[in-house]
Amino acid sequence: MRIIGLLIVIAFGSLLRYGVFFFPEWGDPASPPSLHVSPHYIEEAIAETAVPNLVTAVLADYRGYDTMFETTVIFAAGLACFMLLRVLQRQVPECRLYRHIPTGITLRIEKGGKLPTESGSFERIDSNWVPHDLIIKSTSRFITPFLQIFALYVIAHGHHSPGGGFQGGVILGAAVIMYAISYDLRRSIQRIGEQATAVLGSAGVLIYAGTGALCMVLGAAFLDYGALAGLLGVDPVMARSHGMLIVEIGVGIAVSAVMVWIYYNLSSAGRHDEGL
Amino acid sequence: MGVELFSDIASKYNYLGVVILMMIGLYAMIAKNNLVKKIIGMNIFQTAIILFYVSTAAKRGATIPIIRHGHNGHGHEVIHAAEYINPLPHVLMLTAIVVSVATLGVALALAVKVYHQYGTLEEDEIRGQLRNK
Amino acid sequence: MNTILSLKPLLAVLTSLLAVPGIILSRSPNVREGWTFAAALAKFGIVVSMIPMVLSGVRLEYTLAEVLPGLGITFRVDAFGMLFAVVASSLWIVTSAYSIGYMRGLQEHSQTRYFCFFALALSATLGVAFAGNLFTLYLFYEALSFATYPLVTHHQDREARSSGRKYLFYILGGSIAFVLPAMLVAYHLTGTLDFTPRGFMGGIESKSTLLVLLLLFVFGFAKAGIMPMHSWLPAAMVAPTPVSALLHAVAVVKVGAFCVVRIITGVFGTDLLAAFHFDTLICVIASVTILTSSLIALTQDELKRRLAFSTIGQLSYIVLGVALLSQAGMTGGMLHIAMHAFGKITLFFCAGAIFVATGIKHISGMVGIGRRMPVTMGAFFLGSLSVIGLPPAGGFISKWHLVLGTVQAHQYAMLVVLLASSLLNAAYFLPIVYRAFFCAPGEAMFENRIAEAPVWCLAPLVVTAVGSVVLFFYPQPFLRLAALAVQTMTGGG
Amino acid sequence: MENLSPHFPALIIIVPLIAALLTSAAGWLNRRLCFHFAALGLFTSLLVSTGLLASVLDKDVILYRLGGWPAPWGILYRIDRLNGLVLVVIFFIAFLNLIANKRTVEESFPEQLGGFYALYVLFVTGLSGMVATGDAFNLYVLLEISSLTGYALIGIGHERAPLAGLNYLFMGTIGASLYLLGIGFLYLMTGSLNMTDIASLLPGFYGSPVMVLAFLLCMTGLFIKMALFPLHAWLPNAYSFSPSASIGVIAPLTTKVMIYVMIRMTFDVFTPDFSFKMMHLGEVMVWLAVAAIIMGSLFALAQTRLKRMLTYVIIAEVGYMVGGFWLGNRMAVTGAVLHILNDAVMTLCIFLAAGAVVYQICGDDFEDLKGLFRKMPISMAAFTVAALSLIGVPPTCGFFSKWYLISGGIAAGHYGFVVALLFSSLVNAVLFFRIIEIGYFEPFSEGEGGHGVHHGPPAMEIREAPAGMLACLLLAAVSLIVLGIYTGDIVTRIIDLAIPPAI
Repeated sequence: MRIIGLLIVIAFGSLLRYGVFFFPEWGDPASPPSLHVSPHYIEEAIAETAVPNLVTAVLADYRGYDTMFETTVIFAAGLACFMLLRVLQRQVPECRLYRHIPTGITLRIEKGGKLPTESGSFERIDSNWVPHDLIIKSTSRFITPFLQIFALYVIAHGHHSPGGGFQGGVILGAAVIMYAISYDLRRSIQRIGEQATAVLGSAGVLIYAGTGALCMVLGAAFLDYGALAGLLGVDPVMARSHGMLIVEIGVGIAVSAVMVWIYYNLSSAGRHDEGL
Repeated sequence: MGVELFSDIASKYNYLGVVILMMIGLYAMIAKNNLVKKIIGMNIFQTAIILFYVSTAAKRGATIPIIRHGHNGHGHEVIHAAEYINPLPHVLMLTAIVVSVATLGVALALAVKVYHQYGTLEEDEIRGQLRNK
Repeated sequence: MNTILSLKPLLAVLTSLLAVPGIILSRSPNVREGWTFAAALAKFGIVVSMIPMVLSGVRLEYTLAEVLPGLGITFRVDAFGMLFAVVASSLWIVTSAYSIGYMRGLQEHSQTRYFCFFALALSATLGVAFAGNLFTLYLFYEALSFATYPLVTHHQDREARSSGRKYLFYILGGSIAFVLPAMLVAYHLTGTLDFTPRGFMGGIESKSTLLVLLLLFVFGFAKAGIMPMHSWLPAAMVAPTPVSALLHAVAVVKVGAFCVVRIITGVFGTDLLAAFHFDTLICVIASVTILTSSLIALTQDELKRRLAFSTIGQLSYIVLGVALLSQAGMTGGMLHIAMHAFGKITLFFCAGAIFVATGIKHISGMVGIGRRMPVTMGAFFLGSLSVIGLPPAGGFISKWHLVLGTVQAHQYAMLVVLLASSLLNAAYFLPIVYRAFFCAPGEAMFENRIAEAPVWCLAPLVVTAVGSVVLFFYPQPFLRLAALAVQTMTGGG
Repeated sequence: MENLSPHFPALIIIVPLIAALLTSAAGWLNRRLCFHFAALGLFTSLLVSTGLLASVLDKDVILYRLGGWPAPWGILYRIDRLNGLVLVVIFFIAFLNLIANKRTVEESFPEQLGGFYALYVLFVTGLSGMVATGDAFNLYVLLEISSLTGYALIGIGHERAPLAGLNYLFMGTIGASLYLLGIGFLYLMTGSLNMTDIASLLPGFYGSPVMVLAFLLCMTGLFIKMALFPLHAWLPNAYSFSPSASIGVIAPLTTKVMIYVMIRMTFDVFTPDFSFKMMHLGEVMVWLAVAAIIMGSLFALAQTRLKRMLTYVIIAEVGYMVGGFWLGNRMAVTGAVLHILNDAVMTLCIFLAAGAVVYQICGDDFEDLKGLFRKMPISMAAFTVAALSLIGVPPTCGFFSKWYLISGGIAAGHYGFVVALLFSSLVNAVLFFRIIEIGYFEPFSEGEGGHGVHHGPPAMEIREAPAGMLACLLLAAVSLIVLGIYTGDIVTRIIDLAIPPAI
């Protein structure tokens, strides 16, 4: 296998290397990609969409349709992980483990034993010893709000600076994942349940697709945000900018929710217990 | 000839890097025995392609594609295409990155499932188990 | 020659198809058989109603659908097709009656399935008879193969399975591997597949191409049983006897012979064959089959197998006759379709009747049986006369024309073949009759108190036996059709 | 309806997309709605795509600017007769298979209905988007949607399904990445992603090795995706271990849509001039196809399980279409396009029949099929029709596409291809009659108590498949014959006009 692999790689690689000879020079301002389609974006985007961040303008408007499916890809991945891994038929465990939070002692309750009352001083755990690290927990608790605000900023400010729905959504999702890592999965799921992630995931994509469909209902092409001008009370160019913001929010919701969803399933192999 | 080759390499070294990276990924996918290593190889392969696209966006002497003074009074100043790098490949690669993340997620999910089924991620061991059945 | 649009050919094909739902959904066997008869009679009526028009030189045509550009499922009734259709549809009525007697007499299983596929097979047969182009012919030929498969393998046992396999292997293999490519090449070269009275391959110059195509067609239509594509036929004898009768006298093998004749006349055309001297080649192939199969038939002890080998030989008569390309020879070949059908079906009915009444399959067991079953064996005698070609049976007429044809075509070697094979025919049929009537029956015959078969079995075989005698005295309908067909094919000369 | 009809090209993709999202949400809120959302979405799309086909028959080409942006800058949908036809086929098959497998899905994934149906509908969305789009990169995104959902739909099966799914994922990702790289090369040369735009710019680069490389990369990627021999190895395992409900849509559609994409790329992006005349690839490709046909048929002969055997038949069928297409004459290309349509319906029918059998007897070993004609006569009748079509017996549609393919082979003088086709017809006859024989001749093995082999329900309990499944199966079987009879119309009214006149 190794030798076959090596042969394929060498053959394929040298073919590509040969192709590179005929490439335009790197960074050549006269290369076709720099001359054909892109100048229009650079020169006209601000007049047509009022968005200075060209990447956002192209991403969410000129090629907004691609981006809608990009979000769908993420959503599909979430669904796929859910379908592949999630174990819903739960068998009753042999024994349950609880930790007494003030003391850190682990209680082991055999099948049929009496469960501790939900007093708040016990928490359910899944393995004999779950590290209980005050520093990590406190730090992550401290960071989380900042992280979330930063995420919202990245989503909202994508028009003017690097950023946008994907980046912000991932950061937002990372905040939850960090929480799940520093505490445990069970607690994280109590806060943001699986159902919420799944529904939010589809809702996010639905915001995107729905915006597009709304444009269609208003008589323009699908995702032609200019049609929203009447609804938003701005001129068509500005309406494009606003339309992009709406879909970016949708993307943000979808990406953050699905990231969390994927993490839940992947880290616990679909059992949603202790996690990593 | 030698000089030509050298100048060619000098002016396109990033493409060469891309090719090398791509081949590393491909080799890992073909030759590695461990499924997770294959997944890593797959990711390297995809990343190489992303780098290739981003390379095509570059323009000498241009800056990132965010219009300066864009927010105040749009469209008054003349914007020259040569001043900003090409935003399109970046957009495309944002999509490709997302796709590769999604693929990675699904691949890992499948690998987890395989691991639970066979208790190993080494391909030859799995094949051995299948043969013995 | 004028052509008119008419729905009748389509109706004739569809009648038995339309009876299938009725057959499947019928609650009682009597209603089911009622459907079969209704369809058989309706079909016969439609076919017969077309005869006057055909005889007056009109061609009836109907295109069902244009499936490929310039190529449709087209029905066109000409004299030759008509001849075959009359034979098939009239004998279906008789066979249906016989089937009822046989199947009920032996209490066979899955009778509904049997009658259902029987009807399907008849639809396909008429489709072949009325096919207006090679494609339609091929379509119904294949349909017939698949409709008869469950009939051949009716018993669903190990033997049926292996025969069914053999049957499909030869028939399907021949049609897919030989006929289909040949048809495509022909279409590619000429741009048409429509049968014309003088053939449509006239434009092709290359002798080798023509030769290859001809051989592919002749051997590809394996139902015609030309050696070496014949061995499915004896194997298919495991089927219930009415099926064998249908296979050998009416539908399957005649369809094969019919197809070969169509290829010779409608695709290549007599002029083309004569120009390249392919006629002699086909004659030789046919005569080899005739002689070999007759010799093999002599050695068979199982009655149905003997009949099967006899059939292989008789089919080649048809091919031989047409390949002689002489007026009388072609008339004889076509007539032989009808004459042999009546004769052979009688023989099979007799074999079946004997089996129903006594359970005997082998000739050696039939010594003295004529005294117990005089009607059956009398009919058997008439049938064998017809197949041998002796008066007063219809077979004489066709054989007479064939012999005349060899003389007309100056193919004296073929004359010898014909006469020799007639002697062989006599040699394998007459001893059966002789021993049945004139030898003393064995002990077993008395013990089992054997009597005639049930009347449902008996009546049809009497009808067909009488039919073949009547055809000797009154062959006009078939003779006129055949003569008309030959006239159009050879250009009125 | 009046004001919606210009939006048809977008609607065929948007409706199932939104349906998938609603289905997924419904999975958490009200599980009974899932099926209805999915079915409604696909049915609407079926209607819309039919309408689209009807209007494209008069209008030649319908363009739709997504986001309202003109061509090279925005994404353009381009519906012509050819993909109009393919779209109808996609939705027809997806809808029929969905209805047929309602029961099996409910029994296999009672808790995850929403997830399954959402994946299913997304998969179809991806495929239809690939077919409709006029943008090379958009195609990649949609390709990945259908692939990702496809991996999941396959991976949720049992036995070796996850491993097979993972292997499929590796191969599929390489394929898609190669395609992406090829598009990257094209972008580097032309600066454009719109197919028509690229095609208009390419003539300047006809001699360039980069262009040749781009072509080869795209094609290799697509060949992997369509499982062309020798890149087929992922297919049999992936298809044979997946649930009936997913395979019923994946098997008929994936390879066929990939072949359509190949046709689209060669015609609309690289132009027939370049693809056929300058690449000199035709001969090689046809021989590869011949190898695919022969090897697929031979491997199929060696199998002892029904579904697995069918997967090898699919590989052979891919050879039919690829070979026919690369013969490059009008007849053969017509045949290849026609076969996309016919083979999709045939594969649907045969997999539905196999699905019905597997559902009822819980196994697909040849041994399990004994006596089935008696137990499930209607399913087996439909199976027989599909088998006849795969063998190529008139008047089923399989015969007519084979007719065109062989005619094309004869016209091109490529007798190897002709022989391969005939060979595969004969092998198919052997394959299917072997099964029919087992079902017809061998008595049902009355499972006397507990002999270990028979793991399904006892013989007495085996009955016909559920009514819904049976109805869809019969509809598929009947459509095989209807398609066959209307071949003439389909060819003259749609396919003939869809193939560029240059061929």
